[in-house]
Amino acid sequence: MSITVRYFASIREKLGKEQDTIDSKGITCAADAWNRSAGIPLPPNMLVAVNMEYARPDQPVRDGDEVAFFPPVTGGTR
Amino acid sequence: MSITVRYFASIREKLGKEQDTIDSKGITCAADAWNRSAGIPLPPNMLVAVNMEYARPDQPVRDGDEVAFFPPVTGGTR
Amino acid sequence: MKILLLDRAFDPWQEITRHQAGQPALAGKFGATAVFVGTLRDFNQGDAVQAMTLEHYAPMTQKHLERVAHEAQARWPVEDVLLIHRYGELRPNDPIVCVAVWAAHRDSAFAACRYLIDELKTRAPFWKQELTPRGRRWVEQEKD
Amino acid sequence: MKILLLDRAFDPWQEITRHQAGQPALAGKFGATAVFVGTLRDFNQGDAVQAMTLEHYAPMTQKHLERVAHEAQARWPVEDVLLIHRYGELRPNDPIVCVAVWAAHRDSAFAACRYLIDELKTRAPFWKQELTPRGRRWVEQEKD
Repeated sequence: MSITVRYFASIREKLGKEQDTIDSKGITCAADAWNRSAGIPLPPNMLVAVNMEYARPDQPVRDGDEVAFFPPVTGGTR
Repeated sequence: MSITVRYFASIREKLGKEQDTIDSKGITCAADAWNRSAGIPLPPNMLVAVNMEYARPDQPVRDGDEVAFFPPVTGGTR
Repeated sequence: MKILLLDRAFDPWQEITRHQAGQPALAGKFGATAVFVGTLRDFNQGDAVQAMTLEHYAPMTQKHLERVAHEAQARWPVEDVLLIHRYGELRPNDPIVCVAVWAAHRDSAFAACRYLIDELKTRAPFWKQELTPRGRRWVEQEKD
Repeated sequence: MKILLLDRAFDPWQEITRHQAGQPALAGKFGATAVFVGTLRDFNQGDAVQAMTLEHYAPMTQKHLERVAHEAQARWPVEDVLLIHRYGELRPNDPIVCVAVWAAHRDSAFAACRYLIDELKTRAPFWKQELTPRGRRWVEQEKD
């Protein structure tokens, strides 16, 4: 009955953790998972993925899901 | 007192010559050089170069110039 | 189609050579190969860059790269696609990314290659941290 | 900038490797390399192609390639350009042409690469004669 929460890059450093496992009870959307795990308000530019797919903060999540939070991506090259 | 005339690809084969040297007397433009050297009317799609630069058939030419005639180019790749 | 995520330096031209050699059925069928290679520069936003760490979200990266490669093959008539992306510690002049597309004609090859690098750049979950004389910094916004 | 007109088969990836190795001042300065390679297919306009002869007007070709390379460098901020074009007798799967552009950013690299191959294709004085089971034929018009 748990949800995995992952953080990357600057938000991983800021929160001081890269992964968290939270109880799924009372968690209905990605933003709920953030609120329970991170303990600070969700920054407006934070990107969200649910099960490795981009999602909005209000995307429903359920037991067993993996929710990730990360800043804008900077892959590839400019 | 001469002009060099060069032919490439299918027109070279059709005329049976790749290079000709003609007297420059009476030759005022590229088309004159064609008429003296080729002996058939200038085909409408034939490209013309004077001294290695694309030119129109009415481009003036003079002693020492190199005039080339060739079909549409097919370099590079499609 | 091949996708490689590598934590070590790679030579894009050798990888392309190797990939092409491993696809004998391609020989004679493609008229156009378009390639893009992104390489780490030694300067960015006014500072010398001494090194870069590329962090990524591995399973999501793999999924994303597979999806965009399939999308490119659905949108354009291409014969083959090779995508290579580094992660981990990089030095200036190290290749970061390589996109190679084989197609019958050059319009498709260019269009698919451009699409793939743009998708990698704007959507793949990678984050750059540069080491400059002023310390480490996350590259959070890039100008094109 | 380098321009090569070759009457023998070449490996574009080796030529790019060699050119880049010969330009140590480039290292760390370019973030983007865009490459196009045109290769002889074994079929065209419904017929098998067994071989191709590429005739050209040598001094005009050289002049034209130098000019378009300079034009590309004037129009886009590019660091270096390599142009290679075969002539003479080619076999299917032989590379015909290679255009490589090194630039700080990918927009310039792609734009200059595309410009160069389009100029080579539409203006450089080359003519193709294909050998098919039905004999030799001049390729006088090509569909893109």
